[in-house]
Amino acid sequence: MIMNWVALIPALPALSFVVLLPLSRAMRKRLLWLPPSAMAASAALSLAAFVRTWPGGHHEEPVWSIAWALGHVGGRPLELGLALDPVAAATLVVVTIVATCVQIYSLGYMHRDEREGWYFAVLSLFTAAMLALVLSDNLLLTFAMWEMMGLCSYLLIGFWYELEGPRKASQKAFLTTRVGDLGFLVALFAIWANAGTFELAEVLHGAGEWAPGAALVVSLGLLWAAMGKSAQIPLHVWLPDAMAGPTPASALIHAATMVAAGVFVVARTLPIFEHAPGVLTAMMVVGAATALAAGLMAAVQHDIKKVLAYSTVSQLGLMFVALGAGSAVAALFHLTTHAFFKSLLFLGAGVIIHAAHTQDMREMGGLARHMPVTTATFTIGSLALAGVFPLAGFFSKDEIVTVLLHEHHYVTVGFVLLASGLTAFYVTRLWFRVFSGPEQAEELHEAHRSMLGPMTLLAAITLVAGFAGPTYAEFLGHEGKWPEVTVALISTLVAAVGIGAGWWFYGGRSKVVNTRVWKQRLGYFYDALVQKLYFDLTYDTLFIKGYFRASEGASAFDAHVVDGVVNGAGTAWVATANGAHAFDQGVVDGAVNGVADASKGIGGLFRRLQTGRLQNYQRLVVGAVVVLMLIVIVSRGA
Amino acid sequence: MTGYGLLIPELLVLVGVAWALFASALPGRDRGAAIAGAALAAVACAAVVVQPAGEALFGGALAFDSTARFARAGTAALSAVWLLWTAARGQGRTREATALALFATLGAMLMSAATDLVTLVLAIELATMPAYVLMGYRRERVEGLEGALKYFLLSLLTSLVMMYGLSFLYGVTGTTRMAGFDLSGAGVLGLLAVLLAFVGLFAKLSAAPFHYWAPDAYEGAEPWTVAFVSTAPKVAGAVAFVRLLASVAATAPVVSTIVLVAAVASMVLGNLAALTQTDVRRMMAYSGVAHTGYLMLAAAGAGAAGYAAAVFYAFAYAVPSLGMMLLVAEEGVLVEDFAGAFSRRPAAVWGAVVMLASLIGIPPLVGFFGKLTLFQAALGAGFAPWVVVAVLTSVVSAAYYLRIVRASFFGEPVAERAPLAPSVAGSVAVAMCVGATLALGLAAGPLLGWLGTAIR
Amino acid sequence: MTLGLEAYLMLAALLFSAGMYGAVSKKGAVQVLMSLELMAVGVDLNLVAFSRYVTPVEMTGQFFTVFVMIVSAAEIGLGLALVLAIFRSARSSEVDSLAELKG
Amino acid sequence: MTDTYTLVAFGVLALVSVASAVGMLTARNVVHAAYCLLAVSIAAAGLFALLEARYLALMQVLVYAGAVAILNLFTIMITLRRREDAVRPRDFSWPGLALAVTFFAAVAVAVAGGVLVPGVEPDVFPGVREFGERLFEIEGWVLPFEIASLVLTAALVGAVWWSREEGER
Amino acid sequence: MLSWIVFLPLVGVLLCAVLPKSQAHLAKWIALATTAADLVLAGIMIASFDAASAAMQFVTDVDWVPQAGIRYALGVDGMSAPLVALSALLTMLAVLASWKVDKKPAFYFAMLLLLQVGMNGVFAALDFVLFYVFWELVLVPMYFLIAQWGGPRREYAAIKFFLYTLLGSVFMLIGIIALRLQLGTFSLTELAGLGAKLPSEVQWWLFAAFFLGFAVKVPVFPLHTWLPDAHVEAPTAGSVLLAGVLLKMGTYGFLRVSLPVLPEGFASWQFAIAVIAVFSIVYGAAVSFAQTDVKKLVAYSSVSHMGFAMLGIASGTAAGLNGAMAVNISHGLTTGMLFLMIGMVYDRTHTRQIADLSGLANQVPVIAGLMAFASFASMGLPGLSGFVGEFLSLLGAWQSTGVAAWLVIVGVLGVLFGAAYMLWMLQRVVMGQPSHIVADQPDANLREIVTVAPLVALIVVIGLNWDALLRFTDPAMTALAKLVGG
Repeated sequence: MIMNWVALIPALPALSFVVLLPLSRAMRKRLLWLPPSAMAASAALSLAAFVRTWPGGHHEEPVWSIAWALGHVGGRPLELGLALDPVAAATLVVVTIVATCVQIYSLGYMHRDEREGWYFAVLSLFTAAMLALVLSDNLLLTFAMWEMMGLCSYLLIGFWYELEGPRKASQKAFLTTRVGDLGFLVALFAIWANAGTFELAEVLHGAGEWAPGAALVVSLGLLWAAMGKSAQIPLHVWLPDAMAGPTPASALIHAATMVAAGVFVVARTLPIFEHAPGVLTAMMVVGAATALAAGLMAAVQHDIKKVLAYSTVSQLGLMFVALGAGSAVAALFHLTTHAFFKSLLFLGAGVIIHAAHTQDMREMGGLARHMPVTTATFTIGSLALAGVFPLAGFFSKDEIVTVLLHEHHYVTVGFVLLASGLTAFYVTRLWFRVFSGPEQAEELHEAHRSMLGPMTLLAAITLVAGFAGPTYAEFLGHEGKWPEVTVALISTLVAAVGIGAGWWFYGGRSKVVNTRVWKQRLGYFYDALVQKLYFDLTYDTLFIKGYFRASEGASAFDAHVVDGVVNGAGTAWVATANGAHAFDQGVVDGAVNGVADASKGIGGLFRRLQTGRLQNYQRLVVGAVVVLMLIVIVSRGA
Repeated sequence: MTGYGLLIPELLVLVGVAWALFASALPGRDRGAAIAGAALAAVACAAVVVQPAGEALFGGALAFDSTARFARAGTAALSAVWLLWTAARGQGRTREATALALFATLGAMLMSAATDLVTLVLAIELATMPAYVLMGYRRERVEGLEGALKYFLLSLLTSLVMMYGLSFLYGVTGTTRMAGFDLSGAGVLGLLAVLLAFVGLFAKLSAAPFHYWAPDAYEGAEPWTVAFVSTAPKVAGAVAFVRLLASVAATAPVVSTIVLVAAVASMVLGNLAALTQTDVRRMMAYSGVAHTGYLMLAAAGAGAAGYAAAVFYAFAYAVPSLGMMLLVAEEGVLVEDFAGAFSRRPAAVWGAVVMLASLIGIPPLVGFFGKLTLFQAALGAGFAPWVVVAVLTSVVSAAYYLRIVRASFFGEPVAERAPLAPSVAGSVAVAMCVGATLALGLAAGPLLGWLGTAIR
Repeated sequence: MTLGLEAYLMLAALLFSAGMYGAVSKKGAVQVLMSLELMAVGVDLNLVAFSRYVTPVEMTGQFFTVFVMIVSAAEIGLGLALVLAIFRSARSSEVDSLAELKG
Repeated sequence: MTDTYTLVAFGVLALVSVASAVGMLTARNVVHAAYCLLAVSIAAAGLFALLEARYLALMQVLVYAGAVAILNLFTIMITLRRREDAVRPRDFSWPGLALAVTFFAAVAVAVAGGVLVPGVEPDVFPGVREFGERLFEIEGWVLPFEIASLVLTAALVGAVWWSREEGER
Repeated sequence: MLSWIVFLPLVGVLLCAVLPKSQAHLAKWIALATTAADLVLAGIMIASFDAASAAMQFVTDVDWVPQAGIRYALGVDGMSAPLVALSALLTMLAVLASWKVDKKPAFYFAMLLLLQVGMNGVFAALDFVLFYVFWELVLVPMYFLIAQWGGPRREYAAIKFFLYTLLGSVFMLIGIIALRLQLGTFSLTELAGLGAKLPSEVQWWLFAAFFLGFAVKVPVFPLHTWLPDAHVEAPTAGSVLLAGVLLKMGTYGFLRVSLPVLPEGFASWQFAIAVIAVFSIVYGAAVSFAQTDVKKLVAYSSVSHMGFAMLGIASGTAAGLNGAMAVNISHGLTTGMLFLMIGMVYDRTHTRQIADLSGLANQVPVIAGLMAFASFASMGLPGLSGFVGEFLSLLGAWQSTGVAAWLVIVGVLGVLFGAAYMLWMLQRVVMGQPSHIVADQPDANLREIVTVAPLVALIVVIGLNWDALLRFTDPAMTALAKLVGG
């Protein structure tokens, strides 16, 4: 049965972008209802698609697929295609739900901004690109959508381009992710060289017979690209700065979708990585390091959105660890749960910022009393993040820990637990700073219904989603099982320790907490964290300033040296001409004229008949004749 | 129409001379003489074109092969154009100039057909004698006369050297008919004879290192007389040069090396010196030297294709440079005089652009095809490095030719110049040159075909 | 020793070279002209010698000489005319020399 | 094998011609130089006679010795305004001499080394009569003759033009 | 048909020339009519072009100078058809863009049309001498366009442009003649097969001669220094055509002559070209990053983009060659559009200094939007035409045996640097607060939008459906790749 309506899922949001693009600002404002409704329709279709692919499980043919030829190169067709298989169906649902919530939320959040139309257009384009990536069964299409998302994140981060901050952040984001994309390009070239096609199924199928180094190159390339997109160390620097964009955009892009795309693509192409085991371990190391470092940095941030940003980086680190351990399911499940509660937290943060008119947590406090719904939903989100029992976070994190234990990566388990503890700590720190303690802002009031609705929906899902773990695994074709009791106990203990520490430092206090006392005690370790481990500093001086100087040098070199050299040849020719001319006028002529002038004595009349210049010409002519004669005779004679 | 009918074009030119000499008695005086001369020259050119190639006359002294016919037609056409211009723009008493020009044309036409040493010498003298007078035509201008004197003495010296060489050539081979030269057995004397003979021809074509007379003579003379002297005899000169070269090259290979040396020297020296000139006459003199260099590069190739290319190139050079010199006569001799010319006479300046482009070798003009066939012959003879020199120097030539274009388009007119009296015939003459540069470019086929490969 | 062709050729060459020396070094136009005449004589002698020894019957050399003589005579005549023309125009243009003339 | 008479005659004439040539070059006074040139012409005429070119000898005497020499003197006289103008400063030039000597040496070497094919000696040399007949044969020299006449006319026109008084339209 | 496409503008030139001084303003209408007619003809040609066959189509072949073996032969195949269409399109847009030219308009539009004759002719010529004739013919009008209507240093830039290209093309002339002597024909189609017979030593020298001729035009480092001057000083229409079409004559020369005729020559030079190409990419991007004049920035960006085309050519594989053709076409569209936008900004603000311009987005949103679009297209964003060329060139280079893998990786860096200077320009010019110069400037009028619209459409169409272009170029390029053994 032809399910071509599946193609509508990405097409609808794309359509709303195309409709909104040519319109004027006023017209866009009137059509503001279009993007969210398109998104909702797409969500409905995704659910329908999910139902149609139920019970899922692992089998060869995708439920639905469509392919079309993009071009012919060297006679071979270059095909692009979409396919619906369990992994795609599940992720579609997650993405569309979160996107719909964000769009509805944004109606309230952005309504005062006069370029609101443009915001919704780009948001829809972004979602279309993400959905197309999820459905894509062709690596070239994946790459295309990958870069399209990069563009949309550039436009969204730089939405308020009048200000210096967003402008710099958007450029930094685009360029850093593009550094990652170079890896993707190289991977594509290697795949085309070896497999001759970008069709995912064929590529995975043939991965075994590739040339020796090829699998390594491809997997390294894909890893590097995923690190760029999912902001892993050392390419994570752009995500915290990306908070300069509108919060709902950050919620969608930097929590649920784009950053997750890296994990999604690696999960899709995991069979290739199996042919290059070294890369898997590398991925695990990167994941673990990022989880820990980001967690530490999140603990010292004062900007609420930056805390959440670093928390996302840390959670993505965990997903990379899961992928490194070879379990795509654990990573995807964590990706799903994380999408829900992190977007919830971001939307909540949006409300908090609106209420407190600041992003700096030190100027917030006592919001709990005035914003009950926000506090409730935010608390559910925080607890889920911390990994507290009934919530989704707990189950997905435990699954990662169980996979690690199963694969005997005990060192990594230590890292993960430490990171979870840290997560719990900075979540509670955030909670207490924002909700408890003295109120520092006047008339705190609850957000508008349209903003709270999505948050409550997401909170509800976060409550329920945890229990869907095993069914989720079976849906994807892996045998699903509940995490062992021991693992559950350990992780709850770790969470409790984290929350306890958080409460001890920041909880139950009347006045604003000062952290100066801790700064002395931790000393330069604290400063390092505040300086974001000097990554930004080194990148600025090393790469950015270095590139400026290099290009200044190249431009000067080009303008003076290369130009000079090539022009020089021309001017040299003219110079010799002038030289010869001067010689001809001065020397040859002068000598003879000199003689003529000397003889002026015999009256000006004869001067007229003087043949000064002529003499030298005749001499030159006769001289030439004689020389030629000598040449002829000598050559003949010899 | 064989037999002496072949000489009709020459006779027509002779009638032109007579008319010019008796102009004061005939209607139109100076102007009439010039117009009549132009008409007769044009008819002569047509007659040559119409006549089929005839057999040699006067016991082999004159050969009417296709190369000779090409040169005779070309010379007649060039002088017709020049005479037309003189009729329109010539100031003062120009009937003697007309007579002398027609004498020179006659000499050139005979020169291109001469296959006998004696006839050749006499024809060369007949062609160059009037040139001396034309160079110093304005009696009252002493500088003009001085220039003519220098030109005369140097030219006489070189022609005496040539005659001395030809005397040895006759002595060694025993005959004056060019066809019969066999210098293989003659040893050093034969080579010497050839060398001395070519010195004269080099000087006539103003090839380096015998070109010294040209810049001073051109600078001293009236631009409109220089126009004739520097272009009309060139085609015939090239034919004579090529004919003599063909007759001796087979048995005296050293001559092609001599010609090659002179060719490269001319190209480099000519272009180099022209770069720094501010007087357009001196610039055109040096450019003449350079183009003679290109022409001799092909001739040095000592192949039938080389000879044909050389003669065709001489014509491809003569036509645009005649047009340019006539423009110089109208606009003024210094490059600055051309400043702002475009605002005054756009059509004329466009003509100048076309002609200069052809001299540079920009397609699809006649100059390009000249250079193309020329390089083809030279490369065929294995002169690849010299062709590279030729190619580089022609780029240099673009530099100084463009100075005129730049001045006329973008220069600010220095002094307020009285606008030139509009004259139909004058601009028609220039227009004919421009038209020929364009048309012959596109119709290079038949022209090259006509030239064919007469000279082996 | 037989009075052969070489002797005449040597003599002709000598005259020609002498004439060339004059042409190259003399200051005055008239003197240069005269040197050129000398060179012409050398050429004529050369031709006649060849005619006598190489083609005595056809006498080609002699005809060649005749025409060379005619041509060089014409040239020299023209040259002198030019010298006189310069002389006349220079004299009229050089006012100061005119004064000398009166003195 | 030539008889002594021609030998002696050649010696004398050669000597005279070379001496007067040198005389012309070294003469301080321009007029003396003209006379020397006249002497060379006459000697040349003699040589022509020796070389069985009697008609040419006559032509040489008439044209060169006669007309041209007179013309030379005539021009010198006109351009000399004062007696002492005739005396020109020493204008000996070493480079000129060097060039001339090397030229002569080169030609001499060439002539010595040259392979000259002498024609067969007729018992009687063609005289002026054959010269006259041959001159106007169609296959002969009538074409050069015609061209020569044109050259003379052209020279005439040029000379007249240059010497014409200004002002006459 | 082709003869009409090539020589129709000549009719326009004559009409402009004969225009009386008073009606000089009519010149632009004549120009528009002729270029529009030419575009229609080109459109018909493209439509009725049989993409399947790699052979020459619409061929006219008649004697021109039989003695020298020169023929008047025109024809297009998969490689030249799109280029002819591009030239026809860009010239019409150039005419539209120079609507406000008031200094000697008749002369200006006559030169523009003469330029089109040359450009169409080069791509349609099948006889090498005819190719050379059109190649040189292009020099004269472009010289006048720069020298007469250019910026402050126009004369210097014009002379430099003229002499540089002349120097290169003159070496090409030697190559042409040498080929004629060695292989006995000027016809490009015949030459394609014959070249292989030549000894590799000769091929090496001939390739060097042609390399010099074409490299000056592409331009390739170090022969590129004429480009920034010529671009900065040329009027908008001049820069559009200079970048849009003239640069393509260089790469077209490689694809039509150097590769098919001299395969061994190409093999010996392959690595060197690849190195130069990659260096041009990175060098061009680095230098343009530091430019203060936005037009110079785009000029240097052309050096970088054409570096990709050269890399595609150096690869010798079907993908690489298709990539080179894609870069040719898409660079023509994107850089042409960029220059048109810069022209619009210059018409309003009379400055091109990046420092003076800022905040276009708020003041003139349409122009800012289009400029951003063009920048992203030229940055090689997938979905737009820029990506097609760069991706296929790099892909082909990676596959090719002649090009080392590390070179491709450096080339891929070029993609990053490309994004860097474009974004850096966008950030300073389009974003931020409107500077006092930009303040209260009118937004794009209808004419300007119509000028740019076809380019936007083509960029998107080719970006989304690569076959729109590859349908033409693939058969020709596959055949060429086999010939070169890529």
